[in-house]
Parts: sequence; structure tokens; C-alpha cells
Amino acid sequence: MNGNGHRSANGNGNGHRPAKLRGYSAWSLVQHGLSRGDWPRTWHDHDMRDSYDVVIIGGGVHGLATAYYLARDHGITNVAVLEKAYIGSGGSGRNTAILRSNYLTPEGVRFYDRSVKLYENLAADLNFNVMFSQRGHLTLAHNDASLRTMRWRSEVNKHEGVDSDVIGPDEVKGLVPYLDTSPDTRYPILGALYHPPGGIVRHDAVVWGYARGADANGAHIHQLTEVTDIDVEHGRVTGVRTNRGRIATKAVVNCTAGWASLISDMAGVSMPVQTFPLQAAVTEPVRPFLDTVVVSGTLHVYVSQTDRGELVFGASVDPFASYSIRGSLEFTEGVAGHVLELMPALSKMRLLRQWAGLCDMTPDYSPIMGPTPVEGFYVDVGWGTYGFKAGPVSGEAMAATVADGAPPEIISSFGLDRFADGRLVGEKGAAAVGH
Amino acid sequence: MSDTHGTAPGPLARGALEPRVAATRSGWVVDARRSVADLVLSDESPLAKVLVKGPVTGAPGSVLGTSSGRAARTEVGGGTALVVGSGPGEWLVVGPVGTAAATVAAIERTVSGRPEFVSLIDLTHGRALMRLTGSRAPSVLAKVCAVDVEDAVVPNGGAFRSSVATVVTDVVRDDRDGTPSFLLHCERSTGQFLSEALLDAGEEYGIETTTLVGLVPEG
Amino acid sequence: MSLTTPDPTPTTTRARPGRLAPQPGEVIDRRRPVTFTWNGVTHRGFRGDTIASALAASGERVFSRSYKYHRPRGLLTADFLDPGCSVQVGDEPNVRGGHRLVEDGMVVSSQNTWPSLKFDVKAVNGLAGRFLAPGFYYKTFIKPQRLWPLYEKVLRRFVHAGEITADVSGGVPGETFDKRYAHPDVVVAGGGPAGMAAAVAAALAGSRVMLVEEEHELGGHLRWGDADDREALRDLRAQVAAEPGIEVLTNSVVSGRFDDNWLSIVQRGLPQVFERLIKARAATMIVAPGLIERPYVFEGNDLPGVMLSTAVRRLINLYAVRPGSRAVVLTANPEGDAAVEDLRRAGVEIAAVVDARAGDTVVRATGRSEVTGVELSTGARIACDLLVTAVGWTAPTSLLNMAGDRPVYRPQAARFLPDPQRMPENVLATGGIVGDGTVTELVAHATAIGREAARRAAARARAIGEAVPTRGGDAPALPNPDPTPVDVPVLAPADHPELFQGSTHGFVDFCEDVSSKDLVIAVKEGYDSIELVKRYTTVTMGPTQGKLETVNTVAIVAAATGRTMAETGTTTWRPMYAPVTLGALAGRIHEPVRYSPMQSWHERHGATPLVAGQWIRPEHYGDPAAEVRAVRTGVGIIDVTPIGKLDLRGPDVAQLLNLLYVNKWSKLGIGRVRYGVMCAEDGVVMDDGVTGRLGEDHYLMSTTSSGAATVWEWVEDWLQTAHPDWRVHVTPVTTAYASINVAGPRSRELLAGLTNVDLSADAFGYMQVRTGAVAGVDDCVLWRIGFTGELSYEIHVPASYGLHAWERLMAHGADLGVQPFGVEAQRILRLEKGHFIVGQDTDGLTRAYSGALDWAIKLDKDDFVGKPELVWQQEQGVTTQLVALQPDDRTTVPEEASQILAADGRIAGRITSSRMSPTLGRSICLGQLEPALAAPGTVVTVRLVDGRDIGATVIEGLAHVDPEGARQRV
Amino acid sequence: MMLLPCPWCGPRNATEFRYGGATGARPDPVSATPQQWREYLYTQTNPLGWSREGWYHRAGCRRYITVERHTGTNEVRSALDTATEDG
Ligand SMILES: Cc1cc2nc3c(=O)[nH]c(=O)nc-3n(C[C@H](O)[C@H](O)[C@H](O)COP(=O)(O)OP(=O)(O)OC[C@H]3O[C@@H](n4cnc5c(N)ncnc54)[C@H](O)[C@@H]3O)c2cc1C
Ligand SMILES: NC(=O)c1ccc[n+]([C@@H]2O[C@H](COP(=O)([O-])OP(=O)(O)OC[C@H]3O[C@@H](n4cnc5c(N)ncnc54)[C@H](O)[C@@H]3O)[C@@H](O)[C@H]2O)c1
Ligand SMILES: Cc1cc2nc3c(=O)[nH]c(=O)nc-3n(C[C@H](O)[C@H](O)[C@H](O)COP(=O)(O)O)c2cc1C
Ligand SMILES: [Zn+2]
Repeated sequence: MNGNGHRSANGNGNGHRPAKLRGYSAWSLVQHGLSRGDWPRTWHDHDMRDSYDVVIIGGGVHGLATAYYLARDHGITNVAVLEKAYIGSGGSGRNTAILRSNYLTPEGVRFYDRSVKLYENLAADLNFNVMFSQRGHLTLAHNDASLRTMRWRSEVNKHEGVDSDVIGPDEVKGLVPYLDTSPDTRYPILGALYHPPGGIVRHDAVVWGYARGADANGAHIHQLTEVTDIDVEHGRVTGVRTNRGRIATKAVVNCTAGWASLISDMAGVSMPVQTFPLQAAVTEPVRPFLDTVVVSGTLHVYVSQTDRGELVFGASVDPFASYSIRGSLEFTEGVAGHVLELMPALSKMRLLRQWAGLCDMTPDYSPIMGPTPVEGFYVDVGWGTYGFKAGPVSGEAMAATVADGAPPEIISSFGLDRFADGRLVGEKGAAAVGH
Repeated sequence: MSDTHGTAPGPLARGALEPRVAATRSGWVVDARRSVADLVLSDESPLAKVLVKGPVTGAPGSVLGTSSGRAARTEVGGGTALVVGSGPGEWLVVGPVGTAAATVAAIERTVSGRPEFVSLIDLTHGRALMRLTGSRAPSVLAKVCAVDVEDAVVPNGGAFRSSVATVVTDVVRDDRDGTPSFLLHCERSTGQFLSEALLDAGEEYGIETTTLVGLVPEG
Repeated sequence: MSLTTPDPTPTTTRARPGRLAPQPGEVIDRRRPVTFTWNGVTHRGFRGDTIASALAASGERVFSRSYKYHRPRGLLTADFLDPGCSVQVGDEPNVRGGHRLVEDGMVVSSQNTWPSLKFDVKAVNGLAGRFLAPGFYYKTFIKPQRLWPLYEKVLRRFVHAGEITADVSGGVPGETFDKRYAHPDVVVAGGGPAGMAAAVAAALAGSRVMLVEEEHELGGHLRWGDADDREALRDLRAQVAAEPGIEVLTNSVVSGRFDDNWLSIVQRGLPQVFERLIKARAATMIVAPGLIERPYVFEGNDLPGVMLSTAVRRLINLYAVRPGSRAVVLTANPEGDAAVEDLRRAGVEIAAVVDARAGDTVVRATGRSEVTGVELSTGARIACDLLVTAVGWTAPTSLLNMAGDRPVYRPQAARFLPDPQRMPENVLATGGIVGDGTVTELVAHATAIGREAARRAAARARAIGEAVPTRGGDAPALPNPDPTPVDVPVLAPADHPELFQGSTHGFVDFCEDVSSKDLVIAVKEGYDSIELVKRYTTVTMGPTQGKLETVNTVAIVAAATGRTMAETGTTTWRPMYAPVTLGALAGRIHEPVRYSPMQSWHERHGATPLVAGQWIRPEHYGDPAAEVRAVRTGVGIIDVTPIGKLDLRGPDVAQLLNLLYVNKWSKLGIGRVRYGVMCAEDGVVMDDGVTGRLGEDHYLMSTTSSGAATVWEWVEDWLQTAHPDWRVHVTPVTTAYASINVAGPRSRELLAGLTNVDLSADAFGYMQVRTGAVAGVDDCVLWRIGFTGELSYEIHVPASYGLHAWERLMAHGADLGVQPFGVEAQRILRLEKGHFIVGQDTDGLTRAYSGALDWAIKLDKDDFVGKPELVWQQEQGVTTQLVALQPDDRTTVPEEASQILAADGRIAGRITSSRMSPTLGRSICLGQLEPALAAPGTVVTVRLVDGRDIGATVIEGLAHVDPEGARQRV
Repeated sequence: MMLLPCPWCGPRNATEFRYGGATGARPDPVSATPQQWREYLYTQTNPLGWSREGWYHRAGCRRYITVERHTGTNEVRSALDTATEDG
């Protein structure tokens, strides 16, 4: 936002006071129950302005969080979030909601740890219960090599102050009695990376909570608004075209995940991003028996049990690039087979529904964040299969990037230029299945 | 076989599948059991197997007389071999036990002098070969192989390579007296696994195992 | 959710709910009674009864309690979809009581019975209804945040569901699941009149047909119809039975449609397996699922005793169960009218027939644990114990939507209908999902659709036949399909009043306890698209997945937003159409394992198995340190069969090697072996191994065991896509050879007595290859190389003779003290020698110069894979460097992956390999380090996993043992 | 599951193949700048629409084939042997 008149001072640029979010509490619930009055709208519909200081493309957690922190931390409130369908219709509404920070590289660990910390206070911050359940996260090791990678991760994690340790099969069994930890299975469990602060969150609530917070601070959320082109003149962004007309703006943030390269192409910026479907599935509910999140990289599967009693399954991305989210039978066959290898007692549970979302995969499984060669065109993409957990920290960092015109330290390793420079941030070992 | 160095008996060859009741025949340790079941899986790994590679349309095809996707019996190297067009520019010649060297020599003779680049390799010991015979053989395959093996797509003499119980396998339909029969040819090290998967799939039809006809021990 | 005061009880005595005299269409077998228990109490039923019908016959009305409010629930649809009777059967949770047949000895219990199945908790319900508004969770438990885990624990205790047992062995012994593939020409989903007629027509037209019916027998709604329906049913069943081309699957369901008509079909109730998944590649699919009756929304609509017309017709006609004593029937269609007739015949008193077509309707149902009265729009209050509604249909377009269709709303028919425009060529629809009509009209439509499906299937069979190379002389002739499409008569949907909700609020989603009021609240709060309403309220997210609740949801959201139903649209239908067990999806698990020909020997000799990818290998035979010492001092043999091997032939092999390896190959003489490293195009080390030249145009390449498959595809890739003109044939021979490494100072001695190859140092030097006989086996390949650093020979024996050769080596070497050694000893030996392992001492970003491979990389070659990156890496210097490290405390072995810290506390590297060296009696390591710390003699800090720091010194070179390489060159 | 019409084997399930993606042409390794080379390494086209991409029939003929597929619908309209351009 250089030259745009906004200061980047935390909290109060432009004289704006961030709205204090309140209204939701047990007490207000009782009051509403008795009075039967209506709750206020969570966010509002607005007419579209001709111009905005910042246009954020994509109404997922990243776009909405960026809008929220632009207002809260930088006082930038003349902001539009454009969403072609409904908010959360992309990866943010389809993900299996696993939060953790036990990554492999020090940059990665610091980044995701900041996000987990923000998540820990998010309900209070947004006055919206996002139901972050820090139930612990287990990544199973079935062979030597993965045990070594687990240890590598746990050592880096510990060094960065993140609670993470390698535990043996007996401790694993203690945490998840349903796991078959006998040594004579096809993929014996040799140990696991245990990460107590990891867990699951109610993903939709995060989206709605940020939408409510951004809206309360003056941002406009435009659903059913699809960006069809981006105007670039003399190397600078001047506006975006949508199915509802043109918007003039000097700052555009691309938060479109699976569609990221299509949007970047509109601005003439090519991206090392490939779009792959990622699938997930739920079973019918059963009484809770699984308290932690369980991941097996070797078996390409992970599972958690929601408070509703369903098991939520995920795996690695589909084997070929596609924008189709119809899903495949191979996915459910694979997931079921692998889950039963881990927990044979589940054979009579029934799979209820499967779905898919799009993932913007990068070569090194780290995101691409920050400015681009086109002035005023910022990207917050490359979220692959793991970007939901990064919503808060990314929103915070992208807001700072737009406000200051330069990325803050915490995302400095994730710039687009790292590819041309050959400085990849290798997170594949920690992100391919565990998300 | 050159003479042995040392004093031990001549070398013993073993098929790709662990025999349940072992016996020795023609230098091979084989499964001594016979079967009269309607559905039978036999280990035919001792058969000579020679892989020929060359241009898709060229000497080997014209010499051996089959194209990719089809199999036929031909006289090669003094015996009758089943020549399988196992892929584009690839032929698998399956001959009687002990004929690999002669087969290689015979084919080399016929293709030599031709301009194309042709190579031969004896894979007798490198691949597992088994035969699944019985009227329910297609039903067994339908449990582990996604390719339709019905007459309309794979009639007798049809050959294809696909995944069988997740193992990449050459499948040759080579019926026996009108009964469906399939040769299955895969990497030797996965042969045992493949045979177990087939036995598992065939269990409900009463499958039994045996050894290659001709090597079945007497009595 | 509040309830009106109880109604006066009716005075007359009437027939009680229970079993009726035999009915003409009943499916129960009265000669075969069965006994089962329900919540510990013994009940009786007949063969053919479902759990629900048997319980209803003995007067049970409450089957479960609801998800959120714990309201008592009874039968609503009395079929698979019934949300009120999910029960636990033995170890199986969430069994559909309206579908599962009772069996002798079955142990059935209710799920979610808090506070108890029968206890009346009206007060709790009323209160809960007020405060458990949609989004209730999001608005509360916010502060103090640290209490959320506690709240969460409480919430989890209320989960409404069955249980799985903790028995990790899982399931009943011997109980299996199964899968198979199928290639039918036509799959018909739905075995009602339309499905049966379509199947018959397709079969008559020459198609192989699979007719799939979710219920236990064919017939669809004809089964519970009148005498004419039964007559039509007999006729259609006879036609199906007469067609050998039809495979009938009952108690089976088409659960999904995926790309290119890949269909998942679940077959249940088989004698040999619990459930079977059929994966059918159908040339065409005909979707004929009929219609699903829709509940009506009004206050009290979930009380036990409020049922759909199809439910009472099923109960009476199929199971001979009288569903109540005194009924009020709300009807808007002939199905409702027929239900009135059925009820009368069953001796149920009809207290009132409320004709919705005349504008009358029901305002609310009243009662505590079951319905006792009804208030009508006329103001009348009528006592009853049964309220039947027949207000319309939902077309189960699920399978069509999976094929790309998007349903369109037709107000005149009051339902969403498929949009034929959006259906692909290979999917057709018939029957009630398309329109209404007499059985004759239905059959006419379905017959045409069946013939059209067969025609399209034939065209496809022809196309496939022409594309596959397997068809030969005696293959049946390919079909010659008629080019003109079959003329399909119009099947128009009948007019139907739009009836979704009365004047009061009631339940919309019975599984999830979502009421119409919840939907309205959600819209008011801004969750105003159908998808957001769904996610905020969880409507349509329960086990029925919208089959009962979608249309009402859309109607209520449309009304609340002021949009039309067409604009509002539906949520997305997705697989599974009906839930499928994980067991069936998994089937028999095929996880290939690979064995070397010596596996039986290893097992007999007590080897500890090591799972290494697909291979099972000996980790050690008891004492790896002793195995190491045997190799260093005498001789050992190890089974290295998994080492990848590619046979390369042709005049251009040397060119290929030059391209793929970083080192040079043009001058490799016949009989020579060279070690090579492969990089990917990003310069990252990908694989390593040795390649030997066996003849003029004949090479044998070895790869790492885990890289074997990848390298083969890599080689083919370069050959086929970049250099198709090169004459090279590649054949994987990994397991064509049993590979044995004979290692140790006495290896020459051992082998000499067993081979015809001259082993003398002059005749067969280090890094050379020979072919010859070993243990009497011809055509063996011998490499004089060594991963262990000792004099050693790697012999590759034609695999059938592997065990023979191994046994001969053991026998012949007995007096030399030959010792088999496993993977662990080999890891130690190679670490002592400083040989790196790709993927362990390097990682996914390690370019070759970081692997200490300077000596191998030949930048003066014009080109090789990854060269530009290595040029730049050499120019700019490495970011990390592979080094050997010696911990200062010689007894401490830092665990692999221990981090190495720089002076400022930063991470500056890590230990990649570490062991206690039996040869040196001290700990030894390899590691990756920042170059500033990599100079020999530098002392670095290693952070142990227990948090302690120790010092370690970088040593010269990578080898701890025999850095000069003298031992292997003797 | 998607079917791929292998020019050698006929239509087969996609699981028999390995996806190779729409890799661009290899720049001249001698003259390529780091930018050009890394563009080749990391940036593939990612269209929503028709895409020409490589697949390897690993469980079948073991040939590399070039497939034209629509990335929105997974519809395939052609498949040729990459080396010989045979269909
Ligand atoms: C099945 C699945 C499981 C996952 N599991 C996890 C997990 O456990 N943990 C984790 O951290 N991450 C997970 N992820 C990844 C995570 O969901 C994503 O990385 C994250 O949601 C990305 O958020 P976003 O806001 O950047 O993008 P999205 O939420 O995808 O939002 C992008 C939005 O842009 C909109 N858009 C696109 N094009 C246009 C246009 N032209 N005009 C206007 N709007 C447009 C889209 O409609 C969409 O709503 C998972 C993903 C999937 C699919
Ligand atoms: N459904 C009714 O209750 C009913 C009642 C009266 C009249 N009708 C009329 O009858 C006609 C319907 O006849 P029809 O033959 O189309 O339907 P039908 O309802 O008679 O038969 C459809 C059958 O398909 C089965 N089915 C549904 N989905 C399935 C799936 N995915 N896999 C396997 N089986 C599945 C159902 O169990 C049912 O038996 C319509 O005109 C309708 O108006 C229907
Ligand atoms: C964490 C999580 C849990 C879910 N649980 C359920 C569920 O219990 N029932 C259900 O029908 N769908 C469930 N869904 C899937 C959604 O219904 C829906 O399929 C998904 O959000 C994708 O949207 P779409 O199917 O409309 O494309 C869940 C989704 C997520 C991300
Ligand atoms: Zn092929």
C-alpha cells in the first residue's frame, strides 16, 4: 500500500479503531432463547463500490483473514473480498481441519507455530467459537526411514520450541487403543511422532468468524462475484474485472488456492503451481473412541473423529492434475484398506460421503507468499494440502505485506523468487500426507 | 550346465512358488501334488522363457508370427513354443523345460543378418509363470484383474499385460480342451504373492494347486 | 418446539397395532418363525421380517432417541432410509432396522437412548429446542477458552450412534469382505417396474445386463400395491427370470457413479462374505430408482406414530403389520388415497382423511412419547395414534448428479427432475425419476430406454473391440449397432400440489434434528445460500444425505430468502448413494510382498525380518556386531537380491549412461565395472549403483533396491521421449538373479573352490566383472566391488539356483567360518567405510556436490541430466556438505537426525547416519553440515534427542575404516 | 475411474498409468540461464481446459504416451505413442 496514505502501525492506521467483536456468549444465547429475538446478521450484503484500496480475490480462510487483519492491524478497511461462489466454497470448506506445527524446516516450523498460537486465541479474538480441539497429533512410522524423518522433525520442532517427540509403539497404543501395534502386521508400527498441541478445528467456523470480523471492520464481502480478468498497465495493477463489473484498485491479493495460477495468469505472472484434487470422506458416526489425529505417511491415510462421532479420512492428492472435484472410488478403496490395516476393528463402519477440493501444489510443498513482478499484485498461494492451518498467520503476514509493500520476516523464505534462485524450502517430507 | 566344481550334487533349480510337498524332477524342485479339481493353479515356472525385443513391425514379428496382443504356437528351436506378443516390439517365447538356450540360438539365427536391432534374453529364471485352468478361471480373474477376459475381448489366444492383484502380469488366454485357461507371467519375486492372491480369490470355487503337467512326479 | 396440551383419549376399543392375518403380497414366511432380542428382551418375528417390522408387529413404537434433543422416534419410512430406527446388531453399529432382515438369535439394541428409550423428557426437549439454536456451539463456550476441552468432552458423550468394539482383531472370525470387477453392457440401478422392463428390453436387444435392486426382492412399489400391481409384478418378474442375459442382484445398491461409467455396486447379505463391492465398467447405466416419498413439515411431525403413506403401505402389505389403531391421513395424491384403503382393510379406524388437494392440511401433531392427536387447518382436533402423510416425492437424482446432471425444479410437479440435457451419452434414466404414468406407460418408456441403452452399449462394445489388440480369429463378431436412436415416448410428471410445510415449524432433517425454524434463523443470520444453510445447520448431512429432506430444505430456504426454489437449487449429491462398509471398500487387501529365492533359508535360520518397501529381508541373524566382525576378519555372505538390476543392450548404451550418470562412461572397457551417480534435472541425487560392461553392446546396471522401479521408468522416459532413435533395449532383471555378496578377507578363498572364474588379483581386479559358473550354475555374473570396504565379490546367480548357490557357499565355507550377515551389519560396514546411502545421507534437495561427489561429477561432458544445476552449484558453492564426524565421547551414539548447532544456536546440520562401530570400538557418524563448519578438525555441537549437547569433530574424508581403500584392493 | 485409450493396449483404467504432466521442452543445457532452466524444472502449464500431457503405461505396454485431456471434465480426446506418434 505504498503511497496509498495508510500507515502500517499496528492497530490504528488511518485513525481506524478495530471493531470490538462481541455479542456471542452463553448469556446472550439464553437471552435470545427467552426473548426469541433474531440474531444480527453475521456479515452483510453491500453494493459493490467502483474502487477499493485492496481487492482480495478468494473468500476462503486466507482471503477473509487477510481482510480482517488489514483492518485490525493496519486500519485498512476499504477492502473487498470477491468470492465467485459462497464463502468457504473452496478448500476452506472442504478440508479435514487438521492444525499442527510439526514441520521439518525451521522456517516452516516457526511459521506454522505462529498460526497455531493465533488459533489458540482465535475464538476469543473473533468472539466466535472455532472449536479448536488440541487433542494431539500422531504421525506413525512404519519403517526406519520414516522413523528417522520423524526424529528429524521432532528435533527441529524442539529446537524451535514446539512440543513434539518420537514415541514408541507402547505409548502409541496407550493413546489409541484401536491401533493394531503388533509387530507382525504388513506395516508394523515402529513408533510415531507425537505432537500434543496439534488437533482439529471446526473449519467452517473459522471462515465465518473471519468473515464476521472483517465485515464488522468495514470490509465488503461479495459472494457470487467472479473475477474474470485483471488490468495491468505499465507493470502495475489498475483494476479487476468481474461478472458484476470492473473495480479500480492498486492492490490485488490472490488468495484463490486451487485456482491460483488461473488468476495469476490474468495478471501475467506465471506460477510454479499445479492444481490437484484432494479427497476426503466421512463415515457414519459411532461413539467416540479415537481421541487423537492419526496419520500414516507410508499408508497415505489419516483419520480423526469429530465431536459428532464421524471419522474424517484423508489421503494424499490424486495421482494426476485436474480441476474436477467429482472424486474417485479408488480413493475410498485405498483409504478404507489402509485404515483397516491400522485399525482392523473398523471394518463394519460405513462410509457416508466423499468429496474433493482443489490443491495448489508447489514443487517444494511450501507456500508462495508476497509481492510479484507486477506491482500491486500480491500472491498468497501454494497452499497445497496443508493451508488451512496457515490461515491466521498468512492473513496477518499478507496484511502486513500489503500495508508495508514488503513481506515480514516470518514469510521471507516463501517468496516467488526462490524458484528462479533455486532456494527451495523442502517440506514434502512433513506435508505430503500429514497436511 | 557345466560340470560342478566341488563335490556336491548337480545344481537344483526351484520354481517361483514354494512347493507344499516337494519332489525333484529334471533338476527342478517341484510340488508333488496332483489335482483333479475343477479349478487348478499350477506352477509352470520351469518352462523356458525367452524375451525377444525388436522393432514393432520387423524381423521378430515376421519370424515368430504373432503380433502384440496375440499368442500362438510355433516351431522354434526344435520344439513347439507358445509365442506371445507381449507388448509393442516385444515377444515372449515359452518353450518346453530346458530349451531356452536352443530357442535363443534358433531365433538369433533367423534374425541375424537383418538390419534391425533385435535382442534376446533368457528369462527362464527371472520370471514366475503359472497357469490357472477351469471354467471358473474367468471368475477368479474378475476378482483381481480389471481387464475383461470374456470371449468378446480376450478370446483364446489373446494376450495382454495388466495389473493382477496389483502385480504387473502378462496374461495369456491359452484354453485347454475348450476349458478356459490362463497363463500368468510376472516378476519372479512377486510370484509367490500372486499365487497366494489367486488362491485366495479362488477359494470359494475350490481351487487347488499343482505342478506343470509333464513335471508332475509319478505315483 | 413446544407441544400443545394432551387430547382427550378416544373412547371406543379398536384393533391394536400388531400382526395382521396373511396378506396377499406379504413377504414374511409364517412357517419360519425367528427369535431375537431387542434391548435384552426376546421378540419373535418371521423370516422375511425386517427388524423394524418384527418389532412393530409386537407393538413397539419407539426405536431410538433423536440426535440433539433426545426426542423419542419411531418409524417414518419403514425402509432403508428410516432415520428413526438405526440399531446396533451385535458388533455392528448403525444397522438400518427398516431394511435388515431379522435372523434367529440376533442381538439387537437401540442406540442413543439417553436418558432411556421410553423415559419422557418433554421438558428437556422444550428447553433444549429454545437454546440449542443453529450455530449454538459457535456462539458459546468462547470464554474462558481453556474450558473448551472440558465442554468438548461432555459434548462427545452425547454422540448419537452405535458402537464399535475394541477387539483389534476385528469382526467375526472367518468373516470376510470381497470385491470383483464386472464389465456389463448395461447396469440398471433400481428393480422396480421401470428397471425390470428396461433390463428385459436391453437383454432382448443382446446386452449383458446387471439389474441391481436395493431391496430384498425385485418389484419396487408394485410390491405393496393392489391386485393389478401384483399381477404386473408377477409378469415382469417372469420376464426377468426368462432372460439369461440378466444378472439380478438384490439387497444390492449402486452406490456411486464415477468417471467413464465406473460404478460401485455393493452386494449385501451373501452367504460367503459380509459385503462385496462390485466395480463395474458399464457401457451404459440406466438409472431407475423411482421416487422417494417426502415428509411434511409441521409441529410434532417426528412423533412416533407419524408415518409416510409408503411406510404404512409397506407395513400392511409386505409385513402384515397393523401400524396403528386410529388414523388421520393427510393425502395429496393417489398413493395417500391407496394408503387409506389399505388402512381400512387392515382394520385401522380412519378418524379423518384430510385432502390436501382441497386445501386442507395438518397444523400440528400432539402427544408425549407418541402421537395422540392431530390439529387440522379446519381447527378440528382429532384423537388418533397414527398420522399418515402423502404430500409428494423426491426424485433421487444422486447417481445422475454424479454423472454431471443438475436437477431442475418443476413447480407443476413439485419436485426436482433430472435435466436430460446434461446427462452424458452413457447414462439414461427411466421410471418415476423421469415422470409418472400407469404401469403400462412406465413399462413402455423403460422398454424404449432399455433398447436405447443396449444400442449405445453395442456401439461402445464395437469401439472397444476395434481398439484392443487381443481379439483374434475366433472372437465373436463385433456388434453392428443401429445408427438410429430408439424413439422414447414422453413420460411426463403428473401435476402435484406444492406441499412442503404447514403453518407451524417442524423437523426437516430427522437424522440431524434440524427444524424449519433453524433454517429460517440461519438465513436471517446471513447464511443464506443453500450451501451455507447446510453447513451452518447440518441439514442433509446425516445418514439419509438429503434423500428425505432436500426438497423441504430448499422450499423453506427459498421462502425465507424470497428466492424461487429453482434459484435456490439443491446441495450437491455425492457418493455414496447408500453407505458402504469400510470392509467392502477395502476388500481383500493386496499389498504385494517380494521374496528372494533364499527367503526360506533365512526363515529357517532365525533371521529377523525387515520390511523394506515390498521386500522382506533379513535384518540380522541374531548378532549384527558379530556379523560385522566376521566380515572384517573372515568372510560373510549377504543376500542382496533386492538390488535393482537392469539389463541394457544395444549400440547406444554408452551414450545413454553418459546422459543419465554424472560421470563418464565412454571409456568403460568390457569386463569393467564403474560406480555411478544419477541426478534429476534439478541436480538432486536420485540414485546410485554400479554398471558393468559384459560385452560389446551388453551392460548390467544396478540401482538401489528402493530406486529400482523409478530408475527403470526414468531410463525408459529418456529413451522413449527424448531419444527414440537410440538403439537400446532395457529389461529389468532384478529378480532374474539371486544376488549374493561374498565379503571379507577370505572371500576369495571361499569362492575359489566354487567357480570356474579365475579369481586371482591379476586376472580379476577390483572394479571388474566376469561371467562364469558358480556352484555349478552357469551364466552367473561376478562383480568385484564392495559396499563393505572389504575384498568382496557380488555374484548374481540365475534366480532358480539362488538357494542352491547360497547353500553351497554356506557348506563350502563352513571351515572358513563363513557367516551370513543381514542388512544391519551391512549398514554398519558401509558407514565404517563412509559410503553414503541416497535418501538417508542425502535428502530431496541435496544436489550432488553436497553429497561429496566432486570426484564423480564430470562437468566437461557436453550434457548430462541435471548438469546446469551442478555447474551453478559448483560456481556458487554448496549450502550443506556431507562429512564424517567423530563424537568426542566415543561411547555416545547420537541418534540419526540429531541436529548440529552453530555457535549462535542456529541449526547448522544434522547427523544422517550413526552407529557404534564394532571394528573401531567407538561411535561413528556421517552428517550434513554447513560448509563453514565442514572443514576437517572442526568441532561442532550435536544436540542429542534427550536435550544434552556433545561435541563432535569433523574428520578428513568420509571413511572411518580403511580410508586408503587398501582392504578392498587386495 | 477415468479410462485412458492406450494406443497399444486399448482403453485401460487410469490406475495402470503414471501421470507425467505437461512438461515443457528441455532448454539447451549449455546455454540455458538459471531462469529458463528453473522455469523448465518447476513451472508447468496448469490450464483449466484441454491439456497435452505425458503418461506412462506402467502396468501395460510400458510406453510413454501423449494424452489430450480436459482438466475440468477429465474427458480424453486423443492418446498417441510419444515416440512414434502412433495412435
Ligand atoms: C480434502 C482436503 C483436505 C485438507 N486438509 C487440510 C488439513 O487437514 N489441514 C490444513 O491445514 N489444510 C488442509 N487442506 C488444505 C486447505 O483446505 C487449503 O490449503 C486452504 O483451505 C486454502 O485456503 P484459501 O483461503 O487459500 O483457499 P480456498 O478456501 O480454496 O479459497 C479460494 C476461493 O477462491 C475462490 N475463487 C477462485 N477463483 C475465483 C475467481 N476467479 N473469482 C473469485 N473467486 C474465486 C474460490 O471459489 C474459493 O472459495 C485440505 C484441502 C482439501 C481439499
Ligand atoms: N415409489 C413409490 O412409492 C411409488 C408409489 C406409487 C407409484 N409410483 C409410481 O411408480 C413409478 C415408479 O416406478 P419405478 O420403477 O420408477 O420405481 P419404483 O419405486 O417402483 O422402484 C425403484 C426401485 O429402485 C430401487 N433403488 C433406488 N435406488 C437404487 C440404487 N441406487 N441401487 C439399487 N436400487 C435402487 C428402490 O429400492 C426401488 O425398489 C412412478 O411413476 C411413480 O410415480 C411410485
Ligand atoms: C471436516 C468435515 C466434516 C464433514 N462431515 C460431514 C458429515 O458429517 N456429513 C456430510 O454429509 N458431509 C460432511 N462433510 C462434507 C460436506 O457435506 C461437503 O461434501 C463438503 O463440504 C464439500 O462440499 P460439496 O460436497 O458441496 O462439494 C464434511 C466435510 C468436512 C470438511
Ligand atoms: Zn498400453
